[in-house]
Amino acid sequence: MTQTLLNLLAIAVPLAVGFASLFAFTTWLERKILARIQNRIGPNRISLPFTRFRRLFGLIQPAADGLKMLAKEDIVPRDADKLLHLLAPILSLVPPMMVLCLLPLELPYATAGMRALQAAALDNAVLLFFAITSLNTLAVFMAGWASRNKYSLLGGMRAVAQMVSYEIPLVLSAAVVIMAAGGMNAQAIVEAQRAQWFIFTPWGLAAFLIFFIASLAETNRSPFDLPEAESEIIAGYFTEYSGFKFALFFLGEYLAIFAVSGLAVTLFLGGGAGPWVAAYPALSCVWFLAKIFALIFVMIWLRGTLPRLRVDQLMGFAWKFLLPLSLLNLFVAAAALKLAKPWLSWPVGALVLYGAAVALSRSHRADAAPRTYSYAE
Amino acid sequence: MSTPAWHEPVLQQFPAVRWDGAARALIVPPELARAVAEWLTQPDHGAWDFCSNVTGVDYLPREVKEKSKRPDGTEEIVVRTEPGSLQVVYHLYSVAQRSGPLVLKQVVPRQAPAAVSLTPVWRSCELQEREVYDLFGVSFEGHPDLRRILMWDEFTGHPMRKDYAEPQDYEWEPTPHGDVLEKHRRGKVIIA
Amino acid sequence: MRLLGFGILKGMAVTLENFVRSYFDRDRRHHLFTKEYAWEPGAPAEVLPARADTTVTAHSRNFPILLHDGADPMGGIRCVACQICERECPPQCIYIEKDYDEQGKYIKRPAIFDIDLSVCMSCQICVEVCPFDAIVMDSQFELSTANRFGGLLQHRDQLLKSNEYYHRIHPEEARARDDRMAQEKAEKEAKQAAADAAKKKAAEAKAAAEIAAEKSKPEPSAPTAGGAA
Amino acid sequence: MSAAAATAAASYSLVRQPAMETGLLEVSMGPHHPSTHGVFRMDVRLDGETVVALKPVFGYLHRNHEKLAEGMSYLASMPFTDRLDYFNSMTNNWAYALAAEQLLPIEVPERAQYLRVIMAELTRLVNHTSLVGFFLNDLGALGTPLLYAFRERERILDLFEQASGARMMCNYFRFGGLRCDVPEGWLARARAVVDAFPRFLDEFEKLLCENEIVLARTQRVGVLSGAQAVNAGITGPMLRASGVNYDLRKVDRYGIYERFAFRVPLGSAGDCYDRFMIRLLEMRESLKILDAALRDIPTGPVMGNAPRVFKPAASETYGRVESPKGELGFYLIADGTTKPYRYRVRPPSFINLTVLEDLCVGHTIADAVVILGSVDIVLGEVDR
Repeated sequence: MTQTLLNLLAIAVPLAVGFASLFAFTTWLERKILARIQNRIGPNRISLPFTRFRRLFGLIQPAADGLKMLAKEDIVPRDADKLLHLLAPILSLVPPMMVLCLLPLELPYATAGMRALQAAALDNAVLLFFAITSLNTLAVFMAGWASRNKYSLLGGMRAVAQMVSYEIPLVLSAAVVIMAAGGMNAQAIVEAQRAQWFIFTPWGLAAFLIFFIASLAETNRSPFDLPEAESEIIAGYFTEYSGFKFALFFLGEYLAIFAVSGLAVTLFLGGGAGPWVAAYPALSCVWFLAKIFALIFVMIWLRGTLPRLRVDQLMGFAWKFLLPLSLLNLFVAAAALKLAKPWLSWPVGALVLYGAAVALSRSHRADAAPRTYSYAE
Repeated sequence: MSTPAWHEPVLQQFPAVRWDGAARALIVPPELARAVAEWLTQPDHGAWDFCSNVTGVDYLPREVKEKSKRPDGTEEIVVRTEPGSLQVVYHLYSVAQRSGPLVLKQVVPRQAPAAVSLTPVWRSCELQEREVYDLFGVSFEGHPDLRRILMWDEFTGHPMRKDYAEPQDYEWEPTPHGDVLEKHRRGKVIIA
Repeated sequence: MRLLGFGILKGMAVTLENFVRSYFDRDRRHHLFTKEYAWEPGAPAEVLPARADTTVTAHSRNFPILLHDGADPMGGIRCVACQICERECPPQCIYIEKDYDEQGKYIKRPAIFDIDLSVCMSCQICVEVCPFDAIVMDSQFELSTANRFGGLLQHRDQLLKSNEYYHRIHPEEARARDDRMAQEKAEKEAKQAAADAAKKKAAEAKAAAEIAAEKSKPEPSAPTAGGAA
Repeated sequence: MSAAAATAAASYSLVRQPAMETGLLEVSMGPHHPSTHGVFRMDVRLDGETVVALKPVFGYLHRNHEKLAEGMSYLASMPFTDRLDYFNSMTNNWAYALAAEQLLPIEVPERAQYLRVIMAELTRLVNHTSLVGFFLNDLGALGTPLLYAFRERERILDLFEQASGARMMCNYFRFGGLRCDVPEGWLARARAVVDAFPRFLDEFEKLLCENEIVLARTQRVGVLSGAQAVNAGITGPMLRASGVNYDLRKVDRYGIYERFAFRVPLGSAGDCYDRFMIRLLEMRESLKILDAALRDIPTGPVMGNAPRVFKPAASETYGRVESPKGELGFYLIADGTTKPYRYRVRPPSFINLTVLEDLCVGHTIADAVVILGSVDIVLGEVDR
């Protein structure tokens, strides 16, 4: 019993601490990448106190930000629903922290006993993942409702609509992998990709793209950051949050990004697989994180490029584009998996999916197109 | 700079309209303003489709000294008070014919000034007439939404009038010299 | 009809290019435009920075200062307290009082010359209207003070700067101003000299005429030394 | 934390609602809002996210510029015009100088005429770059287009600083010319900026003009018809986006604009996308003017034979220029003294807001922000 408890702690504590510190690093990374995209330098001032490290590329910036957040006054609006206002940031943090345990991270020091204890070894890990992450919606709506602010309320409503809608393509595209792997055990899914990552199949690629787009919407990342659309509704559901509660939302958001990117890596990118893993098993963990950060880089890159969608367009995109496509993809995957001649799966699968995407985008986009202009002399 | 005689057809059509040669403006009686405006927008009457600028001008009553000859031949200086007036000035252009400006003026008395809104004819007057209402106190009959625009609703007075006196302690910012220092000396302000 | 997302990819190529090339933008002209520190040299080399550690250029203007010639600020003050700038200043931030000596005679300099920097809007109308080239624009901008009212009220002695300082901050403009002043002075002197010469000539002519008149007169009298004038 | 939770729990009570009700949501957007471009307020009534009514509220930045100007000499108002539309101080200066020069004709020397055109067109570049940047910011592009735009704006502001001493509050024009000549080498530096500018435009167009999200967000949003635009006094790029060919540089031919070959881009749909694209296209035309002006500029004086005291005879005039935001006019009444009897600014961005409600009603709140962005307002000018 004690041994089990210790094993559990040995798994859970590094995950919680490790990802929380990765959060700090990611905020720095995001600011730095965005800055470079925008011809700027980004954070570069904060030095390590009492040392000769004066600049350190601004790596100490997150610590300064954290201190600032902690030192700020906690303001609760007078008419707010105080209990919900307090609970919302906590609730926004709990689900992503829980689902981090579901990732099939092969901790280098893990014994077989520990591994068996990992949540990723659950037979329905993927299902549990979606079940838990959907709780996030509740937290966001709680925040929006409890703040008693019209912008917050609008943000909360947007979030509910968006998260509920995008969960469907998210789950459907994951279902493709479950079909291929024949189970929902995360470790088994990784195992099934030993020969070929699922992203290297036509249906896998399509599912990955759908999954990635839907996960952007699930985590409120640009271009789907409507619930916190700054230029429209100030900060959306966390308009009325300050100080540490604000930081908790922030932390929860980033942990959700880790979690959903981790799931994408598990489902499509072969988990911890990579060169030299056979020789040095410890590398598996590194590869896993590296893949997560590759996805996060793309997310940041998108954020640095794209404007935001509008509410109706956002919903239309989920229901009229992603959903039909992911449904079709289920059939394509089923057919490809049963195909007598596997080499046919690429041309046929790609053709069907691309054709469907073009047809759908044509019906979706209507007449939006670049224009030519006339001139008067 | 000579401008073409765009005003002449108006004078022919509306005998009550006067032409002020010095200001190069048509003086339109308020009760006629709507009709004149609508007539002017017609394509064959100049197509004045674009009302660029609307503003007010305040003329205070002023004393005019005039020499007049008495019947016995001696000269006498008569001091006469010319009543002040508020003018609402419209600058019209024609986008279609690329002509302009044609200046229209509604002259109203300074006491209870009431002009006629030309917003129904030219939408561009909407905010500008509200501004004239706000800053000059001219009320516009037929304006869809006549409220204060730049000053706040509780404000009293019309600051662009020439006789507007600034309230004594209204929103002033202490600065270190001049009348502020003077106020400071009188103990009204404490300058850090 | 293209697939949804091609335009997005095109845009992403642009941002990626900027991201990558920002690490190779040696001269920091395009892909890494922002300066890491404000005092990094960044202005084009042709524009002289007034001070080595700022981005203030030789053309920047900020707040007015009073000029004096020579080393003694009050000895060489150019301002004669004519109050034209005070009158013309759009936001009315200049405050001048004339200086008088013990006899109550106006000596051409200001007793008080205050500029309220919290009001001044750096428009340099005062510089333009000044007939004596006494007031020019400074480029100093580090003027923060803990005292909101008194601290931003600059007095005569704070405002007085030497012409050399002016040459240091705005070399081109200062040179042009000095040239113009020298020219005006030369013109004035030439005019004065011409006037003097004319006066002298007239006096000489008068004296000559007097002498001639004397000579023609029979009895001699003591001629006044008109030529000495 | 637990103590806080306990107190929170103590103060907690269930919210009872007798029956489900639906109603309109009234939101006061502004005066402190990230996307109102200053202290501007829109009282918006929403049905869900759809705008049902929208009332603009003005005056938070009102300083009665006109009254101030009536109390000071003609010249002293010049620096105050900088502060009207603080992005375009050069064109504001020009409009005022133009009106004043109509009151008291002063011959403007050739070099000054050229420099005026150069400054005005550089200002147009400054304004339009900032506008397209801010517009995309309103669309939710996190700063990237804005910072690209500001990168270019920075280069032009450096030019302004070298010419006039200030980056934004230039105060450079005078009745009858310019305050001073540009420093040595300035024309070459301006030439370098102008030559490098198309690169930015290309980059910018590649970045976002074909972006599906931009297209979907801006096309058929906030449609303004040409007739409605003219009637509502809309001017500038917003009018031309509605397809009305009315550019004062072509109509009035003030300054020396008739010497330059440039075209006026016209929109067809009159929606936000057209308003955005017209500005991008106008920049290319401005570059043509700049190119020719920098090539042909003669040497000579920059100040005409202006009287030392500007004291026009009693008369009135209305002078207008094509400012980047629209028709900027100055209505001046002189009474024979050194101060204007009446001084009136016709602010384009104020009058362009006349149709704001019409454009926004029926669209969502997110579109309202975009439409406001496409109108291009500066509160210094709106509230004066």
